[in-house]
Amino acid sequence: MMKRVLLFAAAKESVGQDSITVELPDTATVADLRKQLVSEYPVIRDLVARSFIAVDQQFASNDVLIADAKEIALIPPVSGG
Amino acid sequence: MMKRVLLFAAAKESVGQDSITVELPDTATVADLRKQLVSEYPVIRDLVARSFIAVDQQFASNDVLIADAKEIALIPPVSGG
Amino acid sequence: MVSITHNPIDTAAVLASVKDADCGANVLFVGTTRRMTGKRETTRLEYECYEEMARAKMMSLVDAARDRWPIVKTSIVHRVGVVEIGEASIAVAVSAAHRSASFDAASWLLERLKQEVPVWKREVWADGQEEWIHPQGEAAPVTKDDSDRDSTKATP
Amino acid sequence: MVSITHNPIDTAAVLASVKDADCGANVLFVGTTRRMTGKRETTRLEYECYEEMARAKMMSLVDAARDRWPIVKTSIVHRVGVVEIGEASIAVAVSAAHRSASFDAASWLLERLKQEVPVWKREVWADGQEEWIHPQGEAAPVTKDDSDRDSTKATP
Repeated sequence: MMKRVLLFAAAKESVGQDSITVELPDTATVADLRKQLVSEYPVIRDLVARSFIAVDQQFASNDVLIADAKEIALIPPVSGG
Repeated sequence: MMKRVLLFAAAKESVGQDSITVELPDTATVADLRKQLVSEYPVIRDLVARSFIAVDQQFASNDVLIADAKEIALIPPVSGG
Repeated sequence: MVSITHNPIDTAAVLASVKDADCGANVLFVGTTRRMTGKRETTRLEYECYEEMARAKMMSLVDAARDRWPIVKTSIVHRVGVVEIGEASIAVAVSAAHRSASFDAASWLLERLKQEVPVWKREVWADGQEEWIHPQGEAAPVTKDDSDRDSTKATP
Repeated sequence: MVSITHNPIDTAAVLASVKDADCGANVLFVGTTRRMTGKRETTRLEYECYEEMARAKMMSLVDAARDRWPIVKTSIVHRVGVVEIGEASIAVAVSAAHRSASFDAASWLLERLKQEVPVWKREVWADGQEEWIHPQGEAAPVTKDDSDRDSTKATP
């Protein structure tokens, strides 16, 4: 399956796009997504390690399956306020 | 000596005046002033027991001499804010 | 800025008075006349103060807060006279580089002000009763030596 | 009221939005762009957010605060885009009957917001450098089960 991942802040800047699309098996989890992101975009390796993955606007732990996800985002450490 | 004491809030209301003048020996302390106030104005007896005495706009403990005081006030428990 | 006023408090002006380019954290507290106390309804409050001493006490609280926290600017405005439901009787504003100092100092200033500054409120209840509020309990200690208590002294 | 805006924040309106006759204690926090960080000077900040999620997160923080404290009304407004020195990037207002709830809830909301709400700032320094700020250290835990850590997972 193809999954689009929204990028923000330093991740968006490093990749030069506001989203990227990765191909994953249908059984892929958040952990698999992280590995695929790092493998295809080594420039954000360190940032991915420090980021959360949001699935449908909820922070998702590594074991969550993403097949049904409508919207996935990479959430680097936040600095609002 | 004659000393004028400023009254506020319930003390002013109970006595019906915004100040009272009491006669005291020159060696009088804040404690002596308290006793004299209660003796002359029994209507504020309970309130005096719960009040501070301010001497020249500073809270004064019972042993302070009041001969040099320029301004004395009875400060019932405050409720500002 | 420390002041006592008979007029409505311009809370936006109080906040603006602590603005500083080196402060990222601005806290404004506004105390207003509350309608209900439990099931009892208030019609209005009336505040009175010992003005010179109240102003001096507020200034010394500001100095004390500046000694305790790295705050930059502080304003306290207390209104006296009639304060209707929803109107402000007090505004305290504090600015600092970081928010913990602003929050802690503002909260502490309110706490001390309510114990030490000679301002009193008269509660006018909707049931027709009226009373000066003189809280029982813990009062601010006058000196370190509290030993010679007697019945005519304030209970600390 | 929870909102994200590209325009300057009307802080007086944020305070007014929590006004309530049954609340005596109103706390407004305003976070502004600070000029100095230590000896380093900031020219401006630029904020970006994941808007739908940021709004949802802020609303859930407001709900959580209402569960923890007897607060009545709460507003959070976050500005995005360029925020110049002295301008507000965030305003949080809370009203309650009594001041401890207002202070505690406002302070807690800021704390959580800075850890959980997907908003990021880019610092534009006076020395010409520019950088997205992604704080190191403690991040909000995603789930109760943090056992399967690996190098591609956020360090909690």
